[in-house]
Amino acid sequence: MANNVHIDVHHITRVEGHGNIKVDIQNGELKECKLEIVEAPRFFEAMLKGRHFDEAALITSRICGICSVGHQLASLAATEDAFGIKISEQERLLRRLINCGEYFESHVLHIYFLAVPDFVGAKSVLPLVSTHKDVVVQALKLKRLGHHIGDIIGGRLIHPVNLFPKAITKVPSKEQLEDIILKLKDAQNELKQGVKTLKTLKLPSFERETEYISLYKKGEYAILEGNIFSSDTGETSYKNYRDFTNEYLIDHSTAKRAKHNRDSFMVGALARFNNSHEWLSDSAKEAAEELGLKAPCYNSYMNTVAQFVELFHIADDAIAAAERLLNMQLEVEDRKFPVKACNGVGAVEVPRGILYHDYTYGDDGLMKKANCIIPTGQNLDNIENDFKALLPTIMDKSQEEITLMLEMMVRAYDPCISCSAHILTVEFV
Amino acid sequence: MSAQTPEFVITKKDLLQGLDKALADYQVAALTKKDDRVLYDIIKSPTEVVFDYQPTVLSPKKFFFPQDETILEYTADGKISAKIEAKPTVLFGIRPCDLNGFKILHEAFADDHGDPNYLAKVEQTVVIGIDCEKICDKDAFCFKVGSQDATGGFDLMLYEIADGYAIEIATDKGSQFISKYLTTSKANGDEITSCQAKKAANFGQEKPFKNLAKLPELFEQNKHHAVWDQEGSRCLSCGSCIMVCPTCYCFDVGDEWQLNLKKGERVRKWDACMVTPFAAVGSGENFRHTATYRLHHRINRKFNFLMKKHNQAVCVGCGRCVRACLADISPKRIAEAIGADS
Amino acid sequence: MRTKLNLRESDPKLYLPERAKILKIKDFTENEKFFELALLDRPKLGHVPGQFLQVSVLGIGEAPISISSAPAEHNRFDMCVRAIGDVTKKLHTLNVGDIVYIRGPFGNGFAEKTLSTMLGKHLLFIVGGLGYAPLRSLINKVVPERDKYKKISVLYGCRTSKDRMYAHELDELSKIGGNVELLETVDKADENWTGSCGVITTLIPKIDFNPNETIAMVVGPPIMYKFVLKALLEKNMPKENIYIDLERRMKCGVGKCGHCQMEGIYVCQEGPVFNYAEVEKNEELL
Amino acid sequence: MATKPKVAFFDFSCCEGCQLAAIDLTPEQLLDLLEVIDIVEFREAISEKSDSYDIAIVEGTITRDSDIPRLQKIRETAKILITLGACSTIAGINALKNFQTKAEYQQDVYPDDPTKYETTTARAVHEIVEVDAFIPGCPIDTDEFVRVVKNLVLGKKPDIPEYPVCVECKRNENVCVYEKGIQCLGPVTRAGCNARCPSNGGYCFGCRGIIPEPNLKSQQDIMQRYNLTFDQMQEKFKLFLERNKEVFPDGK
Ligand SMILES: Cc1cc2nc3c(=O)[nH]c(=O)nc-3n(C[C@H](O)[C@H](O)[C@H](O)COP(=O)(O)OP(=O)(O)OC[C@H]3O[C@@H](n4cnc5c(N)ncnc54)[C@H](O)[C@@H]3O)c2cc1C
Ligand code: SF4
Ligand code: SF4
Ligand code: SF4
Repeated sequence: MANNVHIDVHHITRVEGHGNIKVDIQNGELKECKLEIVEAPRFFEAMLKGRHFDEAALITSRICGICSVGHQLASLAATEDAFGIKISEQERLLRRLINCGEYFESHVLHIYFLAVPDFVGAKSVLPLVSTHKDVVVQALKLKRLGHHIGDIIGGRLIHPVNLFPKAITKVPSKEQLEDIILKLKDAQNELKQGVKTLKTLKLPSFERETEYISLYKKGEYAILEGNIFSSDTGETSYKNYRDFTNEYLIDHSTAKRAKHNRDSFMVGALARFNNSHEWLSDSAKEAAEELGLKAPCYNSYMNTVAQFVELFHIADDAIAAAERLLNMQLEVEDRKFPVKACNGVGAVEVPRGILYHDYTYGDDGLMKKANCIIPTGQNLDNIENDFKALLPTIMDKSQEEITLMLEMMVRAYDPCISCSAHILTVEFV
Repeated sequence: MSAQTPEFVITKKDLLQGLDKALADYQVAALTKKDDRVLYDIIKSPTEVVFDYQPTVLSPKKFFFPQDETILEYTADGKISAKIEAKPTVLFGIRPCDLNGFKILHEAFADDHGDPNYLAKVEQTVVIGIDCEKICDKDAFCFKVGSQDATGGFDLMLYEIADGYAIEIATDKGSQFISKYLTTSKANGDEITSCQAKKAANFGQEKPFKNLAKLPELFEQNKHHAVWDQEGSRCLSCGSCIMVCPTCYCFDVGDEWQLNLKKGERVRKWDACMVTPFAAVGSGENFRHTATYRLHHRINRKFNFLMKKHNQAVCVGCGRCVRACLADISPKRIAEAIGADS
Repeated sequence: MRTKLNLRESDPKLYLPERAKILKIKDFTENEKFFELALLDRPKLGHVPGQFLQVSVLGIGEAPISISSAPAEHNRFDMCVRAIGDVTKKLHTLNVGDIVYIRGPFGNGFAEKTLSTMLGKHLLFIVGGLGYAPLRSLINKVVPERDKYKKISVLYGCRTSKDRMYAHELDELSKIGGNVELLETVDKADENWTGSCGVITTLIPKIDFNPNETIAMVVGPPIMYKFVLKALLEKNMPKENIYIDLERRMKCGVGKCGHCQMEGIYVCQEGPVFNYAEVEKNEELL
Repeated sequence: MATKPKVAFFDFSCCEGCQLAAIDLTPEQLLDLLEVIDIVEFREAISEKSDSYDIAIVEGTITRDSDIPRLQKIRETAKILITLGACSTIAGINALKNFQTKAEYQQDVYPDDPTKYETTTARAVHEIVEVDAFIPGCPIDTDEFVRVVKNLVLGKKPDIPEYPVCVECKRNENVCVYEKGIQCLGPVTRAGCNARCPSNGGYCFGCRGIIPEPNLKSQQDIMQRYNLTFDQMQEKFKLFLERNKEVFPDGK
């Protein structure tokens, strides 16, 4: 048993952005245990000040490359909430499609490229190119599908070019929609193959119950709209997001943190699954069953599996959306709306959890104040708490093994550290 | 303008049916609508054809001379072959300005060295023109440069008459197309004359430049006219004018290996003499280093250098570059400034 | 029916290059290499002096390069390449036995008609740097037939003695004597250089020529032309007696791509060799 | 290829979208790419780290003085340093904060403890170390990335266009967005993205940087003709072009 453990992982790899893990155990006693976020602060909220409402989504998109669609959708939702804009059915469906693109890219990247190598003892996906070529090819194909959908609906997946408040400025053709459906159906088959791969991964057994927070809409696996739901306290309007994200700064992190009912809470795929699993599509439910994911699940490592299960649901949902669109006469919609001084909130489930944008505009349509709260920031304390629960149970392992298990824990949350290092304004003290 | 004699007339219904029949053997490109624009594109059914002409962004030259075209293919072990692609194509509904443009491009690509890639497409294409009854929009100035009537570049020409079209046959290819695909009836012989009378009335006061034939001389004498700098200083060197022009045909050629470095190809793509690096050479010299020089060059190609060669103004007055130019530069205005009309 | 367009037959091989094998490579200077090549699929190139080839390295690109050897009855020819960009740098990495691909010869060059006007005249070559590459094809043609000319003077200038191209041949040339003379200069002298120093125009006063009986061939970097032409005109040389050889960007070599166009003239077709009198009015000349 | 060049990816302040775009490859492309290069460091995707590499691909803006030594070390180690994307090439969106004073944006974002975290003027990589080639765009275009890497491996120029976006926009047969009353920076912005924004219903906001020899005076006249004031035009340029001295001569 290792009595003294000193772990200092500088720049955790295979995550988005820069973070360090520091653990110090002396004589079997946990002296220090933290996840440091060392990403340079980027001051997005300050940059948004004075910008036109059309640009808010363009700018916030650049907070994070991997959730750029999510940022844009949350940004549009905030702007639309502020100006009181109701979006059309066509718009809603198109957004569901492009969001599906992002989930595919993000979840597949995380599951196959970032998480899986740990389970097969590889340092990265590169060695897998020769040892597990078919899995890599499958992953690339699924990931590419995400980009493909992004290209068609948004001009591209990373920082889409045509998402503006009220309406998208280009609509897909019939052929393009048919093509998306075809490719998604193909992906469904690939995912079924993927279940077999995933089943072979041995996830660490670990349990720590925490508060699970996600968007919630009765009858729906809520992603793009809904209220906030806590496994501890139930449903609340999304407008009250601040109750859930009491942000505070701590010394070792450029990202702000959040807490609600307990010391910390969890957002992301596992939280969504725990709160909304009954509305998953049938194929997703089957996959969950086969992979042994049952609600409520208190093993954070299972977040990766929950993501995989979500892909089934997302694919089904996107096919349904595309089929609806095929039966509609798509037209680029008018984007005009009255401009006034206003405030609004957008809350969207991005792959890593709930993302909030909160904007205040002046009567000239320019941003007065912005506040964006990203999921990784919300999860950070929960990760540290998981560390604290996990460490005493694995003290008998070697330092390398302990490090790996901690790194795997961080990766399981699929943190997006570049996002979290963007900043939050604390208003309304 | 000498009146042409039509040999046949065809009803619009028969014409559409003919096109439908031709779709079995040809890819058919025609004026059509896509998103919120009108353009020449491959159609799947004649119902997609737009008959009411509106100027397109690109000219139909793209069917003979595409934006990108592979001209060579090779492998790492040294196998090399010319790639010449052409499909049986019908270009339907091309207007006089663009037909005159075709004539110039055909001559240019056949000149001295017959360009195989271009000419293969010409060979496989049946061009069916439609005459313009009226001026299409405010930027067009075909009538200024003698291009309102097509002088070549087509196989069949259609003139609108009540309930259909009178057909002028220009080539054997054209008459074969009629006999294979079109149900026609005999023409009286005066249809085109009356069409042209109507056209003349519609064009009214819009007459060719007084000094049309003397343009090369005028441009030669006015190399240093103030207009060059007036217009050139506004030029963004964005190349838009060239991309849209039916008679611009400069190109760049580049080689590209596939990523595996096993196969490669040589591609030619549209280039633009208005963009800054066009005339730069290895030693670092740029022979046309200002926008004014470049503008001078482009406009002189149209009204001087190449006009001498083709015996016709090489600007066909379609107005596309005028519409495309954000800096509002117009060949017509330049020609007028150097005395084309006085 | 209207008159049909009279279109030239298509040439299916217009853009398809043929193979040439590298037989010999010599380093001239740091940036210039000499290549001797042999055609593999034809008995001879069949060029006239001053013509050029489009030389390809597959996957890299194509560049116009002058034929540097005199017309010959065999399949071999020379070129000299300065490494400047993609193709030329790649050419420098090739080895004896490697294959390059060529199209051509292109351009007018010094055709029979031009050459015949030179007979009996004093030939004055004024060459700067890499300009020796294209002119060598003519120099190496006329020097062996020197009796047919009144005199042959070669003025050659380059940056330093290290930049002398074909140094060995220049030395040979200087030894011929009789009606063949070679004058050299460098921009910057170093310890190995005992000859003149200064720009090439400083050599012009050193030769004795009757401007009406002399034909000048000028090739060099763009900047050189201005000064040399001025010096020759000051000596009252008739413009008809001056030939220049120009460099332009070229992508096709067959008068289509438009890059080499100089006002109305396609350099690849009507040039690269020009009689100065015919083009002096062209404002894009220099 | 005798030996495969070793390629390492590094990131500074950015969204890491360009790295994602760089690996948005088809399976064939990835396998082919790995035939010609050896990826030795790519923190976002692999755990390996390396001290020796031939080509360093650098993403992100320099926003902290403490980043400079790391960047310098990369420069010293690499034979070729390429910037990846707008952030490292022209300082990108991160330089938007430069229009405010440091005190302002720090106060705005961390009102409790404004100076807690280190930050400074956002700068492009070339402002600090020499850059051999750049791949512009926010994010980069995957095909362009593949082409540049391939060209470098072959010893060719990276081949980034020097003409503006309008060329590609017109090739795609778009109706110019100015006709719809939307302003676009296409006429002065470097092409290579296949005019992605205007072709997809957006407008160009200059993420690829300004072309060499832009006619800014004319661009300004155009915008004025379309009823934009000088200030509004400057606003458009602000998103990505703070570091461009032609556009913002008084920049930091
Ligand atoms: C008739 C003729 C004969 C010639 N004879 C010879 C000869 O015998 N020997 C010889 O060495 N050279 C000769 N040259 C010059 C030679 O053709 C050029 O140096 C060559 O084309 C360079 O090709 P490259 O692919 O190596 O360079 P490239 O990669 O094409 O680039 C070379 C340079 O050209 C410029 N350039 C290229 N592309 C662009 C662009 N897109 N934008 C801006 N600038 C660009 C740049 O300055 C660049 O550094 C001749 C040229 C002509 C026209
Ligand atoms: S003339 Fe107009 S369209 Fe042509 S390059 Fe200049 S600015 Fe662009
Ligand atoms: S939309 Fe923009 S890029 Fe396209 S032509 Fe117009 S100005 Fe140029
Ligand atoms: S069009 Fe402009 S903003 Fe859009 S990708 Fe291209 S350069 Fe960037």
